[in-house]
Amino acid sequence: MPIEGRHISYRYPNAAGEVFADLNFRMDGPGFHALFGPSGVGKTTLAKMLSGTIRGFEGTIADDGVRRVLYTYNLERLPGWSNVRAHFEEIAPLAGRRRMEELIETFGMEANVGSRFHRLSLGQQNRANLIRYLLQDFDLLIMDESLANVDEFTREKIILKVKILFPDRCFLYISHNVAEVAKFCSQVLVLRSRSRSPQLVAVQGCDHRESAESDPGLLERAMLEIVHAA
Amino acid sequence: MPIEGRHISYRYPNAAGEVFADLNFRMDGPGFHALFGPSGVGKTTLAKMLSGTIRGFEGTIADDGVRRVLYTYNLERLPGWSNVRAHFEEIAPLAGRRRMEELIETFGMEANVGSRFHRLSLGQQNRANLIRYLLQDFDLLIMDESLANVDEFTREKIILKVKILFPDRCFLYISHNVAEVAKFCSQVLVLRSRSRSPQLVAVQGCDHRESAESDPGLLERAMLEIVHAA
Amino acid sequence: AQKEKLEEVNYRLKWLYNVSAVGDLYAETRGYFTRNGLKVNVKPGGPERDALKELELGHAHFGVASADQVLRAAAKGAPIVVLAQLFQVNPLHWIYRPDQTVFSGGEELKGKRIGVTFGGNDEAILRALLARYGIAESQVTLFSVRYDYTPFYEGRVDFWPLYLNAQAVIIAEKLEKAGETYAFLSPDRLGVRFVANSVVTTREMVEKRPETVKRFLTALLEGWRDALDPRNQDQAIQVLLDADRETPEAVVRKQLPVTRELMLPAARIEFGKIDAVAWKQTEAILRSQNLIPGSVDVESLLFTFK
Amino acid sequence: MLHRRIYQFLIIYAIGLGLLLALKYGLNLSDYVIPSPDEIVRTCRTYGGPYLLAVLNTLAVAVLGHILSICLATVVAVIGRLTAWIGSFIRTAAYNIQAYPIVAVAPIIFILLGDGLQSRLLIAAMICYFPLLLSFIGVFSEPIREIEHFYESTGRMTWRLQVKIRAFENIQKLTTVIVGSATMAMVGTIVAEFIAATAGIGYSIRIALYQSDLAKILVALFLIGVGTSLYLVSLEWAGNALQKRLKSL
Amino acid sequence: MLHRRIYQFLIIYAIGLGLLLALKYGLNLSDYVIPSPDEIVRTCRTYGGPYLLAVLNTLAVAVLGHILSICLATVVAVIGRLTAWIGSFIRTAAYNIQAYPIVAVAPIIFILLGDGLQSRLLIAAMICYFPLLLSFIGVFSEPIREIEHFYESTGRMTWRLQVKIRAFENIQKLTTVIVGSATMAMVGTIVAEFIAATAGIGYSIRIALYQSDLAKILVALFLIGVGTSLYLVSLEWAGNALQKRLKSL
Ligand SMILES: Nc1ncnc2c1ncn2[C@@H]1O[C@H](COP(=O)(O)OP(=O)(O)OP(=O)(O)O)[C@@H](O)[C@H]1O
Ligand SMILES: Nc1ncnc2c1ncn2[C@@H]1O[C@H](COP(=O)(O)OP(=O)(O)OP(=O)(O)O)[C@@H](O)[C@H]1O
Ligand SMILES: [Mg+2]
Ligand SMILES: [Mg+2]
Repeated sequence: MPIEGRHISYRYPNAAGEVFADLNFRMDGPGFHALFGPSGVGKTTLAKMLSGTIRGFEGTIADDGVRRVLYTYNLERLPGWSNVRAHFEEIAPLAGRRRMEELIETFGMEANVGSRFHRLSLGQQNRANLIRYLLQDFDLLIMDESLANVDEFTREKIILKVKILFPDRCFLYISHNVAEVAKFCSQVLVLRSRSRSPQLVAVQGCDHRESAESDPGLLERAMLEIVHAA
Repeated sequence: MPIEGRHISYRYPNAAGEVFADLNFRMDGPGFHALFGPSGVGKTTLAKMLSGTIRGFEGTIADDGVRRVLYTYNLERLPGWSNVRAHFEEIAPLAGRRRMEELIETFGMEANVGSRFHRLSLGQQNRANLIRYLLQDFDLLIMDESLANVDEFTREKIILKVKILFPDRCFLYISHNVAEVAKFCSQVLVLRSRSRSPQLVAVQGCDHRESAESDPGLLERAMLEIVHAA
Repeated sequence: AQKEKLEEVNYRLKWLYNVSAVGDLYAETRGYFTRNGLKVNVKPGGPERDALKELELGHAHFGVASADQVLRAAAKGAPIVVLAQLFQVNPLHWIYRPDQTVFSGGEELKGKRIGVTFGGNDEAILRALLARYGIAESQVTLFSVRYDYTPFYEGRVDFWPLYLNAQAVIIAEKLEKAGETYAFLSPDRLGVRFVANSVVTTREMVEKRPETVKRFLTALLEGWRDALDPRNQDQAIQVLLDADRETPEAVVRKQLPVTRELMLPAARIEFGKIDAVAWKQTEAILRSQNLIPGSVDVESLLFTFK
Repeated sequence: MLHRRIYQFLIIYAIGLGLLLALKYGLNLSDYVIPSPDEIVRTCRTYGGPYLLAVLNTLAVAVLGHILSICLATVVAVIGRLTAWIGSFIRTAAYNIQAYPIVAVAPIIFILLGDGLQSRLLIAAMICYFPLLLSFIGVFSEPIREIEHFYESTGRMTWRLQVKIRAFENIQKLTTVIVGSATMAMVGTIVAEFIAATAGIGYSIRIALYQSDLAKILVALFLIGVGTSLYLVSLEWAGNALQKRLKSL
Repeated sequence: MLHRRIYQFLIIYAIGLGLLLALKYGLNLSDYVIPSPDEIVRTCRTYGGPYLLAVLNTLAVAVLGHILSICLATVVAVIGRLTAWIGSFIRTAAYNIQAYPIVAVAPIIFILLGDGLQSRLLIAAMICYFPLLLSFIGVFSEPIREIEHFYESTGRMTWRLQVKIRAFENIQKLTTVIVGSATMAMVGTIVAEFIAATAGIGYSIRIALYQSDLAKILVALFLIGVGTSLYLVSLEWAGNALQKRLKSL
């Protein structure tokens, strides 16, 4: 299930300049991919296009076989009337209860799922939100800075676990951390400012997994390539 | 103007466990310091104690000579009735107009200050918010993940510039990026889980400045020390 | 130049412009006041208006008020005097359907369902009637009246209070159209003489500006007499229609003769005559029902120019 | 709290009364226009008891009417929140009905419902529900994206969930309006009694007005003020307790 | 838009009328209880013109009263938003005054203000302002921390800024309430005319009631409905334009 965008141009209503001018990209099949680029370059905009929130742009996005796209971002909140675990239970399929517990553990949230959402620290909120999306049925999950406020150690644990648990799904991870993106992602779509052409360059990441040894040389090369592209 | 906390214990009302139990810390004088630690460990809580938002904890915080503490966090918003520049102009002292322009430029916000806040990307919002705090009068500025959604390149530029512009002020920078904290901060207060004692360990950072060459060895040692401590 | 010499006074009516104010309007629009050197602003009253209060507050110089209002105010020390009495027979009557409600004398009120506005002067009149015929309150059913007639229309109440010269004409027409019969219970004929609307002013006015009062009263009574004169009927109706655009001419045509009948029940009666006996009876009724705190010296209240 | 509301009310009442009396003695008005303190005290002695009972009667109907109107407003707002035709239709209906003065509609209500407790309750609720409705529509039609996004995008959103989310997030505004509208319920009941009933303080006021007895009205207003304050205090207390509970969660 | 509101109103009116007529023929009520269609049409022919003028007259006062009550509610809410004693005092005062039925307070108003346009306007505004007040207090007393934090901690917060921030963030709720309260202004004016004026549709209704003429009342209600709808449509249009402008910023 490749996802492919062609000749995408877009300008926000009432905005001065265009965000995209003839943007092309392609993301192949399942895997943990990244969308990377400087702040304000259009990552969130592109993500919203993929998830169907933004329509009416020029160009096409073809995503045959991608039935269900979910978009999650770091400012989302859970309702306040019950604790986090109760919310999880409400939205997790019964069959997914074991997976739920597994995620809670990996995400380091055992001690906190008994709290209401608004009592959690920022990083805990990030994690609680992401867990509920992972309990859903999706083909592509776009995580827009979903772990931005989580510490690196926990983040790594989470990413590795996600790759193991959902090997056949497609993820698009938006993050500002070069090292992380280079190390864990399979394809890294580097979005660059409008003035540069092409506006998007794809770099191969290391797609590091728990089982495998990581090659520091490869990682460094990938990082350099990404930084250079951006 | 050292800032010193002694024997601080705190439990949120209605919360099960304590956040701090006999926490001690000391931060010396002006400089760019960091507060680091895993998500949920109590960084925001401590910051709120320093800024006076949370009171009624056990223990004392002595901050003689620190007249004015400002606390800023990454979810703040600017009002929507005028564009970002107009807001800046409203809250910047006339004498500070040059500084304002300088900050806008360093922060890479020239193209965006003409927009309303809600039309900015997340990282742009972070930056716009931080700029207005830097235009204020303060002795200690606590930045709680203030640049969490900004890309690394811009973030570095910002930190270096801030250190040049405000050499005599004290900053407490909360971030989840080990490398960044180790490289740019002077003292790194590493907050650890309640189970460990002492709950807070201070590590010396590299306090890198634009003018100076950075020593990769030193940086690596600092990073290791921090990771180890956390 | 002529106008500048006119003395301006305010005259507050009891109710909205309607047939009960025909003489007041007639005097105003046909120059009776002007001829007497007065410029009179005839202001309509209303449910929340009280001419007596306005007299005291100085907003009005003359006013129309019902006798129970006058006596109540006098009992509480309001410095007012009565100049003239508009109705010789109180227009307040009760309508009923003679084919459904057998009624030929006061005693027959017993066992009936009677509409009454609690607190209104129809309550005082009804209670006086009951007292007069020795009927205890438990022997009748009193029905609290609102401003819509549905309970009467639906036959749930036997007697419904209304003003004979105003609403009665309209209601009667509706019943006639539906082919129903109707008749009116007249308290006056049953021996309860409860005074209705009167022209009042303050004691201060009659003492300090007797000339003004005299000229006002002269013009007013003259206007009334002419308005009620059958020969001036068309002019009088026109004056009313000009002031009150909400009532159709056909209705007004029927209302005027009824009004005349109540104001000038016999040929020899002079318009505006103050019926001291009726006033005393009214005072007695109010006192017996504890509606005024003490007795009122009626004689000193009723003013006549010597 | 109780204490405060009541003595604040007393201050307000005293100011109002003081003004009236100042006017009386300033302009040398008779007891008919503005009653003397003496008469007010006397009226209070005579009518204080029965009027108190009347106020309690009214208060009971007001509480019922208040509950009714909260339900009514919730239902209308939940439907009116929809952007579809039916939502706008319901809003139009709600607004238009409200635009009719109750005095004009009352005869029709009486024809339809007779003049029992029902009519009284309906009139009270109609007067009280509209302010509630306005706030409810405001609250229920404004999305809370950060919370709703998940349910929308996973196809889990139901109208009940949406209403729950929006109500929960705006709980403070809603309690403010519900508490405040208690006074409208009181007014509504009094007006209903004024035009229809033969009991309750509204009925007493009507009689006092016919008799132009301001002393009685002042006594009635005093008791209404006390009664309303008590009702408000209890609602406020309940509202605070609720919010405290929700916050402590 | 205009189109929609008006025909929705027509549908509602038709439903109401249909119900009444169904009742009439169902229960075989005579023409004086519920007028025949014929009579309604006749009344409309005769009184449609003058009543339309009366409604326009009323509408003009209602607009004034509406503006007045928006100002009033803003002032009271801005003070009542304070947590200090004065805030709670103002709220108590506002609530208690509202708890008094206008009919009971009207005599006092007339004593104090006489019978000009002032009294009418004041009564209209008093009836209309309370629903506004409730929402305004709700909106103005709830802090918006993410925005206010900066101004609070830099000592820049003024009450005007605070009000501005909260009003701006809640602009949708506020416009909903302001638009909706237009109908209350209309009602308030009609009630004021009902008890005090010699012009306007409220006065006509009073006379129609006095004449027990339901046909006239039905015509009046129709015209009031049309008038109110038009006013609502214009306000809604203005509100939408405002919000669109703010959003496009
Ligand atoms: N609603 C909007 N109206 C106008 N311009 C917008 C709007 N939203 C975003 N923009 C602009 O479009 C550009 C891309 O925004 P977008 O949010 O996609 O950036 P981003 O890559 O996600 O940045 P960040 O990493 O800071 O989140 C930015 O310059 C931003 O100012
Ligand atoms: N209002 C609250 N009530 C109860 N517990 C709270 C409250 N706020 C925070 N906590 C808990 O206190 C602990 C410390 O929270 P704090 O926000 O200080 O963490 P943090 O170090 O800033 O984390 P992060 O990096 O995720 O922002 C967390 O475990 C959190 O769940
Ligand atoms: Mg973004
Ligand atoms: Mg934090």
